[in-house]
Amino acid sequence: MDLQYDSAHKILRETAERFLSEKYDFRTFRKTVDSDAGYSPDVWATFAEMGWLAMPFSEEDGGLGGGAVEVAILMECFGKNLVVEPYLASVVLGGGLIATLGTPAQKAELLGPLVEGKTKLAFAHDNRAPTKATLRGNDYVIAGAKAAVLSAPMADTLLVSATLTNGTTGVFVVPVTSSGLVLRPYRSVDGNRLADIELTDVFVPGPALLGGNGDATQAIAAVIDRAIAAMSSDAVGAMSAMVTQTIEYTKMRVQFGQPLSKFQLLAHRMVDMRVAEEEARASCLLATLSLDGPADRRTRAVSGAKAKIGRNSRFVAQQAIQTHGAIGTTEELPLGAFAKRCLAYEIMFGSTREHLRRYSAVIADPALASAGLLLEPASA
Amino acid sequence: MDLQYDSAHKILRETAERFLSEKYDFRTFRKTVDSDAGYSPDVWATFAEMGWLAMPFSEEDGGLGGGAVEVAILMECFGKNLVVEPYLASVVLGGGLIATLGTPAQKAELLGPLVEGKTKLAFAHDNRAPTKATLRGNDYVIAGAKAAVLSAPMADTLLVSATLTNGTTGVFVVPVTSSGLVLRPYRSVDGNRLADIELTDVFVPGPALLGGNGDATQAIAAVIDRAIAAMSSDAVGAMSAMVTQTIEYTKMRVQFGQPLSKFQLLAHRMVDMRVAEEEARASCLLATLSLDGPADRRTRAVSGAKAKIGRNSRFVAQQAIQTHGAIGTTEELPLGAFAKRCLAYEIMFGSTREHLRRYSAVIADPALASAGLLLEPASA
Amino acid sequence: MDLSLTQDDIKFRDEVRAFLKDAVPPDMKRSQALTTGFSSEPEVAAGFHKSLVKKGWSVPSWPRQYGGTEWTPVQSYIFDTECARAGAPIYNGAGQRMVGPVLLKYGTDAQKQKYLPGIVSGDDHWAQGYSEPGSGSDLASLKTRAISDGDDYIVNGQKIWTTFGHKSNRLFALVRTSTEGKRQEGISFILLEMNTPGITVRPIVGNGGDHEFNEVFFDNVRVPKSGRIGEENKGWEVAKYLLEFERGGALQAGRVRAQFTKLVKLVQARCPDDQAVISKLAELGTDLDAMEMIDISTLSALQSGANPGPVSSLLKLRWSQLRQDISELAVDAIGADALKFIPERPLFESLQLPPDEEEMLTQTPRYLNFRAYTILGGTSEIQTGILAKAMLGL
Amino acid sequence: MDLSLTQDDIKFRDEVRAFLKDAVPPDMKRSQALTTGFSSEPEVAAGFHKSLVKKGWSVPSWPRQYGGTEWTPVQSYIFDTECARAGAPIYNGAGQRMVGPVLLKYGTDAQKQKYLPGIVSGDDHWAQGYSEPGSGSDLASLKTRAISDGDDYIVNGQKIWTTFGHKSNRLFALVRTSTEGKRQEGISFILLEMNTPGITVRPIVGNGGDHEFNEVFFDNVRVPKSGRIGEENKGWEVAKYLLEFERGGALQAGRVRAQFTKLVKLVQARCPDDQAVISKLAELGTDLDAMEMIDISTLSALQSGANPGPVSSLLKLRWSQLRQDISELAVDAIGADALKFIPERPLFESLQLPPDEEEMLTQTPRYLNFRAYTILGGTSEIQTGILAKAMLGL
Repeated sequence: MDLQYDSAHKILRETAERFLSEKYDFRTFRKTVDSDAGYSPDVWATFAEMGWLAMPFSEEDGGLGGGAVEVAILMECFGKNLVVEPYLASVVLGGGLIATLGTPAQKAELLGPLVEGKTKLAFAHDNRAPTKATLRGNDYVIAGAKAAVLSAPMADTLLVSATLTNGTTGVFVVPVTSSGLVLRPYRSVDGNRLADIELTDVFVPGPALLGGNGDATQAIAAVIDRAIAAMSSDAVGAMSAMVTQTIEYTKMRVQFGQPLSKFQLLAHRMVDMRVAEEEARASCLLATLSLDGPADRRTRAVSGAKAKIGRNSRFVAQQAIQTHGAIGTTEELPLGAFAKRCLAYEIMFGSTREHLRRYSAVIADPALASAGLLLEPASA
Repeated sequence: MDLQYDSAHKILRETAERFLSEKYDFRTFRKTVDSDAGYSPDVWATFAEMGWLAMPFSEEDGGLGGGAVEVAILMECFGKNLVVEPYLASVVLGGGLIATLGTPAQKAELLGPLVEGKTKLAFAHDNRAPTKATLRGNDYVIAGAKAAVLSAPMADTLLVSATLTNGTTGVFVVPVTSSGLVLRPYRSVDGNRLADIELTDVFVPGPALLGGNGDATQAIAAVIDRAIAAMSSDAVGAMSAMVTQTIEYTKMRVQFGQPLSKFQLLAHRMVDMRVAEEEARASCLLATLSLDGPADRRTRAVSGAKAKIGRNSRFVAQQAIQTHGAIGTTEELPLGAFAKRCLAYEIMFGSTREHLRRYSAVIADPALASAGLLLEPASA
Repeated sequence: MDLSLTQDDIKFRDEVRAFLKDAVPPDMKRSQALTTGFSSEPEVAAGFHKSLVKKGWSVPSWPRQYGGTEWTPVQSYIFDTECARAGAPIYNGAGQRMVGPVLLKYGTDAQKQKYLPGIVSGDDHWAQGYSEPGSGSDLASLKTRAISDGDDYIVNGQKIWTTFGHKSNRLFALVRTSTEGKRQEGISFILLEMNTPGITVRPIVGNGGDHEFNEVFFDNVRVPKSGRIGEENKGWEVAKYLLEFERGGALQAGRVRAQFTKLVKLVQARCPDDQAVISKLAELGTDLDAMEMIDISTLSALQSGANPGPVSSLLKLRWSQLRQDISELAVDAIGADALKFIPERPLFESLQLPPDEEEMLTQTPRYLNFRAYTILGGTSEIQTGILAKAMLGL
Repeated sequence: MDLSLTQDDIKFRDEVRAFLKDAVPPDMKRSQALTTGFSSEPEVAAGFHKSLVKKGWSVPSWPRQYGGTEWTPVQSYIFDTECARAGAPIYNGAGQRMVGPVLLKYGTDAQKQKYLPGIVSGDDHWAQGYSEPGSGSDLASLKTRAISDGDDYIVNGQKIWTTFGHKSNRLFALVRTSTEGKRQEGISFILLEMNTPGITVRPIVGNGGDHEFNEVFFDNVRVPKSGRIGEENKGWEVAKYLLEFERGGALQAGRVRAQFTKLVKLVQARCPDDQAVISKLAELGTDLDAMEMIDISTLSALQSGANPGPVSSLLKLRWSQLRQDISELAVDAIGADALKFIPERPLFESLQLPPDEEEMLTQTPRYLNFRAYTILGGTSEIQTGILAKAMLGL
């Protein structure tokens, strides 16, 4: 058992924090959100240079061999600095699917350009209408509709899940320029870009199916859990920023002759906020460290984190706003953007309630409910 | 629309408060709870003298013609003073059933001694096992089992609900001394007495069936709603005492050089407690004034009050204890008894959750959900 | 004691309903339903105001001689409740509910003649200049300076949270006319024309995307002393009188119930089997019933001439919390649909979708904007502090 | 970074499990399961203590030379967790966890020789005399007076919240030996025999019906100065050192998880379809997971020699809240069965019912008693105040 960050972790965090605090301030965030592209090509190129796009991939796949902890460190920094670059969709989800499911040839073809910042991916999974892939000659024909595909508007390539004729699920590599593919882009409440997608007889060649013909359902679930853990780190970063900014604000803001921070009510409230943040951080770390473990443990940790951080982040956001007073209810401060980021976190990839239900289902097994979090050694 | 208490109401309240604060202090409560009888025959006799046992019955039935408001005023005083006399079971439930269902002869026979304090009633309704009444000659034979019958241990006469052979429900007058009747008395968490009851072929004469052969289901539901409203007033009285005692305690208790009441955190908490009490009082008044109105309105008001007061009283009890500190967690102060009284309130006659569900069911009708609380004139 | 309306009240209610049927046509109702801020856009409210003027109901709370109706408290309550049920616009009440009552109590005859008719007719749009960036809850610390210069004041400084300042032609403001003595004793209450040279307005966009509030800057703005209400340096008394109207003001159960009713329908349409949502919905229903009973008790006390006590802060605490809770549960009820965000305003212009899809798009902005309910008009912390004194004797 | 135990840890855990299998026989487990107060009855705990003595584990946190085990932090955590899983008695830790560490740090050799063996063997039962009726959170305001009289002190005054004072033979207490200077500077830390003339004990019954706490009165009680720990008037330093053990003390996740696991089973048995309860149960599960992760992070820091920071107050806040929440949901889960109340104690003597019925009768007393968790050992308000300084710099 070891929960201490090592020096490589610390360097990664410091590097990311320094870069973002210098190059990605609140003005950059607002400019980027309001831009047509919805992300910053320059920043994305720098992410590639820093090696961040290569972080979670194995060295043989051209990556840096980082794990969930390294991704978590980056995501927390992204959350803390309101980064709207499509890291989650492109690297964690898109790249993660390819790394998990892809053949060596597919990995070589797709991960290289991703890591270099030349292409961006998005994962089209939630069905608006049943999505089916039918083999016609050497091609697959995909038809259906997808909802709320994160970062699809800036992606070059979509990974589209579809039901094959044999009833299993496959993931297809589909260029956004494919004929029959229509994107309806829109904004998320936190400034990210989404799209609803319609696929009307979209033809892709046979090798566009990731991996062989094995069912991708388990792999998809694992990658989504990975994305939820990563996104949880992002939310923890946002919470942390809100708490810190609230403390700073109350130290500076004077009413009735003293700083707000001197009012016992507000001091205690801010402790509650910080405690909620620490709980969220702990919950998030549990999810991060459970991604490669047994499935029921992973579900407990990931859905538990989503539910717990959803609840705590809402509490922190609401209290941060209330403590700031009127200015906290506006777009004037970063606070509002953090609050909206946490709201989006609550909604994406299953609501707090849905994950609470998933968590309930696994702890219905008393063996798991009674099991502490420490694990038997892997070899045991 | 008139929610002002008139002078008769005010006199009733003042009389009750004066009598109880003089004659029914915390020591009396503890002595009474620990006595074998579980109530005080002297106090009960005084209740009869004061006319309180006659309060809700019509003048022709030998009562004072008071309504739900008068009962509510008394019950709030009882709650505020930890009265454990069996008023709810005997007068509101028992007497209420007889007044609603009984024939003139039954009323004359049963209400007179009740009002004079000579007999006490209890209503055995919740089944532990199905309870059936079968006509055998001129007698009914009752068999079954009842759970948690309030004040049964001190009752002379039980009113027992049972299913008749035709499937309808009837209420039977059963002396506690009846052969085949077994009481297993126990204490409630708030010091009241309950009993589980077994009925093994208990014979009662035909006229022991209250009223005619009409189904008593609606009447029972109405009387139970009346009891819930009355008990809600009791809970509001208990809440009020807890809030007041907490405020007084914090004004007197000095820590770190100043009274606790000067700590902003505690001052604000006590406002929240008082507000919760005022909400509970309002909710209770709604229930009280809805008892004679349309059924869906009555359900909304009564179940709404039970759920709302259950929630608010728990909040008040917990905060009162926390604010008192260690002494609040003991039996040394009345506070603990009030907290337990509110806990018993939450549990009896359907939990907070059950009433919330009942409330949900009625407001699923949008016409009711959108209707305000003010009513059309009765003649309209 | 009873909860029944009288036959006369029912007659009045039916008259109000008949009026609203014509005064709130479907497109106005849609505009209002797609409003995610606190007040309606002035151009929407103006249409409604016109109907009120025609009916003689545009300033009901005023005395009859100035155009009021002298309704009983119950009638006023019925009117507000029916407006909420009908989805009538919520017109900015700075004229009718704030500066009007102040003029009626403290204004000279000349001031009344000059300003009241424009409020009655709706020709004048008033904005409020109370808060400053450094003076929120602690209003008496305000710094905007008015220096005497003959018959005028020269005003310099800055106000904030000026609702519809960008769409108003008049402003009432608190300014500092003296820096001596207690802070409260150097404040005056003045009226300004928004087009006076030296006034600039900067928009403040709410977190839900709506522009209602503004900052107003005063750079050597010349204001005639004839526009001062009450004596110089006695503005604090006037201000407190006005805040009674802003803070205690209306009994809100009608509006909250209208919001709650929409949520009941939303839950039935969107997640009728989600016990967690249903259960929370029922809790909010019981909260609302309790609050409405406190409203009605207050009304009953007013009706019978009794003093309702320090209830206005209690009601503000509760209705602001409830409006937030309802908006929050609405976001929970619609699940993933809460993610989509349309930044353009007003929504009734930018959207052209089926009604239920349009409604979805209002929920998130409303939840975000409504965080301000527990802050504006006296924060919950301030209200609680008031109650600690008034109700607990602390 | 990982959550895996080492093979050595697993071996140790299995040793603990094997030990507990014998040391906690079924009737002891039942007695503990029917305990509704905070600690086990001393007579139940004594049996367990005997097994610990035999195994050499009765004072594990002490140095080996005094009978301790010098376990690693992880081993201590495993031991505590396994004890909780096994339903082992919770013996009053005033000896091992409070006065023992104080003696080890501040005691003279003579004092160590006199007092430590009785703690190791379990022959001595210690009680704590800190709080007074007027001195709760504000401990330094204590008034119990010790006047010097030759080699003795004459003690007069009163202590409260003395856990098992009625079943202890020794008491450690803070007394005022000087009224000059700062309040903290006139306090001394002394040891007393409970059978000294002039000491009387009055029971205080908790709201759940359990008698654990007492008031202890001192009427001219003569106490030898040889029983003073540390210098005269320097007892505050000793007291603070002890409070670190009381307050920060143990990582509690093991105990809380044992309590939670029982609740999971209770809910499955009693209301498996009640979504409101299930949903709250899941929330508590996520609360517990988060708290256990903070426990483990603290452990990891200790293990690697790093400073875990001001985490003990945070953990106290959370575990006390969680234990209350779990006890509260248990009452909700059993519905009408929560009404019945058996006043006799101990329940393991007064009850003779099927196990599940017996368990029902513990829920309400436990809920009521557990309200004290957020009060005893430093109230949540005090812990929050500590965190405001330590974590927020306020």
